[in-house]
Amino acid sequence: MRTAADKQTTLGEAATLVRDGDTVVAGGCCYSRTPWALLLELLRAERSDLTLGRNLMCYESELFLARGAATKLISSWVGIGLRWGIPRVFRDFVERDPSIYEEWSHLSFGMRLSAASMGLPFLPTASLLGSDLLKRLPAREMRCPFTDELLVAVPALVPDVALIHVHRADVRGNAQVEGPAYMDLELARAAKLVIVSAEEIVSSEELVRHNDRTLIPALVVDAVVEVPYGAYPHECHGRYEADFAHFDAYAERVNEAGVEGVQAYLREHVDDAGSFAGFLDSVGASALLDQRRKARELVSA
Amino acid sequence: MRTAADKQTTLGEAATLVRDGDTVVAGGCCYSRTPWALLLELLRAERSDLTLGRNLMCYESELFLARGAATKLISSWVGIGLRWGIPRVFRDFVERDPSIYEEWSHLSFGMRLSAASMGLPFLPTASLLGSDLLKRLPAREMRCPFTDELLVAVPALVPDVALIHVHRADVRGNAQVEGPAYMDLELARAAKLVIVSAEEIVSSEELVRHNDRTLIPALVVDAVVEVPYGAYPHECHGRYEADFAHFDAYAERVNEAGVEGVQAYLREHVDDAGSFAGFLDSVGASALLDQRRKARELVSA
Amino acid sequence: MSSEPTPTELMTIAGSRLLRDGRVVFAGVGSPLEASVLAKRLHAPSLTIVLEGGAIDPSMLPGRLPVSTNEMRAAHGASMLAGINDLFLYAQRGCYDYGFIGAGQIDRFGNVNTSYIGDPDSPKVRLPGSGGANDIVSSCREIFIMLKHETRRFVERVDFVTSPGYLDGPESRERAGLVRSRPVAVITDLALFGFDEESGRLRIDALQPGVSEEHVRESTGFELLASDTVVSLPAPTDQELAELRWLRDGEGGGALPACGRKAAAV
Amino acid sequence: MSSEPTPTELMTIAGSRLLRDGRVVFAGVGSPLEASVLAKRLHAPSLTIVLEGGAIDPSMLPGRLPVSTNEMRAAHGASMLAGINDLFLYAQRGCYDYGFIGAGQIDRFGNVNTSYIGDPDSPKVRLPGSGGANDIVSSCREIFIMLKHETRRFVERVDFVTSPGYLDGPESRERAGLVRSRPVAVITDLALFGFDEESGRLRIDALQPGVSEEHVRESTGFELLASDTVVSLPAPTDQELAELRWLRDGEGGGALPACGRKAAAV
Repeated sequence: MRTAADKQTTLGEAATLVRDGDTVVAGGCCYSRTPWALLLELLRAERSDLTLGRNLMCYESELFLARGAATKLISSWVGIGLRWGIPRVFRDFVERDPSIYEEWSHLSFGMRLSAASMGLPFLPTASLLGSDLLKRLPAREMRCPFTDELLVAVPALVPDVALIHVHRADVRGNAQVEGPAYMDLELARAAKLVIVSAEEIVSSEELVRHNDRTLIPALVVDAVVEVPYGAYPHECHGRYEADFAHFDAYAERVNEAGVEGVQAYLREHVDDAGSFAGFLDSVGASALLDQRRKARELVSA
Repeated sequence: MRTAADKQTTLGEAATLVRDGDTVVAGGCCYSRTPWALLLELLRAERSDLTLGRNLMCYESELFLARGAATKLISSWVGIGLRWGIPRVFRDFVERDPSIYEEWSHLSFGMRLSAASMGLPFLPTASLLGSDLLKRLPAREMRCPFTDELLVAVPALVPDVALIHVHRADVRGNAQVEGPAYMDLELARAAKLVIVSAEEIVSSEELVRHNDRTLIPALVVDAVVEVPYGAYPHECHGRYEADFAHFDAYAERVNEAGVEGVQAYLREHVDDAGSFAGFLDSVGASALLDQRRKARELVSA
Repeated sequence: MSSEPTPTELMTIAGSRLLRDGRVVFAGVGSPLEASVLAKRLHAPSLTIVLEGGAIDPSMLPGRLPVSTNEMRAAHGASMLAGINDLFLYAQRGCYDYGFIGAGQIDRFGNVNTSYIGDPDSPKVRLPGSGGANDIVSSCREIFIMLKHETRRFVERVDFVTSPGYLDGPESRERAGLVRSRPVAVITDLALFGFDEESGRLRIDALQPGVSEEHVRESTGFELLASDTVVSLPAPTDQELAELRWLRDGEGGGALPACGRKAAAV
Repeated sequence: MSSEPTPTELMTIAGSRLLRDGRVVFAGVGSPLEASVLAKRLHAPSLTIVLEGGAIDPSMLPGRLPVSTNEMRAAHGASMLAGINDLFLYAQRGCYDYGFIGAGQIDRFGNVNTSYIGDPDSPKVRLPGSGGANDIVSSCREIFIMLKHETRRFVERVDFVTSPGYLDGPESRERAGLVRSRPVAVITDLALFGFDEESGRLRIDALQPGVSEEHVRESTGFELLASDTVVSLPAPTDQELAELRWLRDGEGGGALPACGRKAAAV
């Protein structure tokens, strides 16, 4: 029950809430505030047949495809960043079977979540008009009932599961973030099941003291897990910067060995690491603290 | 130009930006964070033929009707609060000519502003269905193009002017509030012209230090006025509570003398006071400080 | 021993008993809010209260209950302060179990009028309006309506449907597209009413202590259905009365033991 | 004296000169962002930059320009951090004067493809996708597109219209409902292009220093229109080059005098 007084759980337990075949949408954006610990836990739990959705998708896309965890992706953009080029394994999968990838524009993807979050079956937008994207999508042109303006109606996207990483939460699931909110609020309200990981669990008294900072209310949250560095190697605003060296190493593996490179990454960081704590151990304290220092610099500069 | 480096101005200057016949929508909600100083300034400037809109309207409705400043109201509710009963002068005006009042539900009013703020000519909602409100409104039933669900489309409301009172702003117009945001963000984005009054003008450096607290960006703001106690006798979250004794005195005048009571209030607080500063002087420092103390109690309790 | 309950107290306490723990209630100010806070304090500690002004899960200060939903007093101790549109859109999303409103005028199908007495084009009385009531009855799953029982308020057909009940019956409600919510109970100082499933008409389910079915019928401007077994509601307990008065007046300290900060805010 | 400008620098500096003071530009990361930051630093101090990740009016740290629009570096010194939907909805509301994007493949009508090379049902190359580009060209008032000039990128007809330019010409664009925005310029390391008003086709307006019109035509996979008077762009100034390199590398301190904190963040 979403009003339960204590929803705190573990990564392992949280992963059992996700069922094979679910549509899972991750919060944050690209390599920012990604619910990385939760995503790795789904891979560790050998979830399969998932549809993975995200507004801008980083290389979790390739991990899920290579592992066979996801059989379909929904997004507006897939990659790490210009610096790392076109993601090779994502390319291979989609070039082999384009039907596994549903491509929206960034806003039209967001409007699908907004529609769901507003309890509406659709929303109109001025995006997608005239594009070839529209021709391949379950969206359709419509006219404004008042002005007759041509618009595009996008259908609500109601994910089975939302995974969201935040800075602070209480055990009831009230969640607060620092820095940009990305599409987390829309996502939390849209999904049927919401799992939140937090850098820290704070008391409800502490959280209430800054109640105008709460982004996500407990009444839409089903489970809360405390995971410091839970977005690492991605960034968490003000806490730690993204670890570009880790991305470089990943990209190098993939450029050398394609999907085998992804498998090697998964073996090392998901299987052999045994747990997210094990993964952080393998990264090492000095790397973590280094990224923390860089983030502090940016906040104070 | 909305990107001007300095948009700071005076109440008097700000009032000249509003033209007779404009649709003016006020921020805050009922007796909370009302742009009272800006509203009184419009009355002082003898603006006329305005359409005044607000989600829940307090007794500014009666001031504008009695003064002849507004000839039409758009809202979902008009009154001060249960304690003060049905607003007598509002009643008199509407009972004489029901066409001066356009009644929406709270959400459908809000969705009109949301539509405008999103750059859309309409939005769908599940409110108003089956009601007699719908029969008298420029809204219409529509069906979802995907699910065929029956919904109500409401047309965008693009105010000519938005008046919004906030806690902090910089001279460029970036605005931050404490406590609830009400519909201020939607309103600021919806309106063609946005005038912000602020308890305090802070430096842009100070504002940027808490940039994830900014509610309204400079790029939609046209003018900024520093007005401490600018919502008084209404409340400003954390700064001062609403002055119920002031409301009681107003209500008593109106209950005794109807529209003449409103005129007396206007003579005293708008005309004789001469300025908002004059109004605050007539209220007296001890009353202001008393309301401030009560607000502090609530924040710290 | 508390003094005798007033009619408003009877109504508020009967309303509070309907709210189950672990649910989310969208409460209007006045008696619905008092009933909700009382329920949370007495038997539904995990009841989440939400208020039109944006406060989610507030803990009011006794003696300083809000007069309006959007003021500081309503935000006190809340877990979150949402924008008003968002607050309502959670309802539209199906996040709220109960919608709990007051009413000016109600008819046999539970339709509520808070807009016009008389012909809307030439009204006898202009009332304050819908506010969020229309939105609440359109989107919250189960609708509770609370009002003082007077013949002039319980009419055959409201002059204006501000907030739809069953309209002309369940079919007309469904035809109108009102599929997200349903009216469940009407609570007055005389009785507790449900709705007849087939006709959508008001049905006496229980009577306030010492009130006769006949008295209820005499105070109602239309023909009431009645349950097969109309029971009498248990009288307010001393605890309920003491808590409610403490909440309202901030005096007396409530019936439950104080426990630090939690005792001051509920 | 700065060293010779690279092709990317030529393109970026030419782009920066198009941005007028007091405007709002929605800039993609990479060269469009660098051009925007450069413009703000040199001739458009009141230019407001907005980034897809939510940052409104950020002041980047030289040497730490963001790689992705949503990271901390992109939020640095911003006046506001909006949600991503909101950030785009400001565009849809008409709040942004310029939309400034990169492109993988472009055709003579300014249509941009960042999705598929080859048949989308059996693609030769799957590209990263639209991201916000489709939204930007649909809603920002004036669209600027910047890309390296290669024959394979300048094609008669893009394989897939991710982000519409003039489609098949101004009429087809209007028929498609694209009435909020219009493509205005394409900036490359070889030339600056406008669009012919009547046909909606790419038109050479100016050449990068030392580049011939013939060379541009040879590097383009379709027939280009040309202005009556094709001019040569002024070469990057030392100041422009020094500032751009300082922004990118964080070294050298820039061409303008430092003035406390303002100098470190631009």
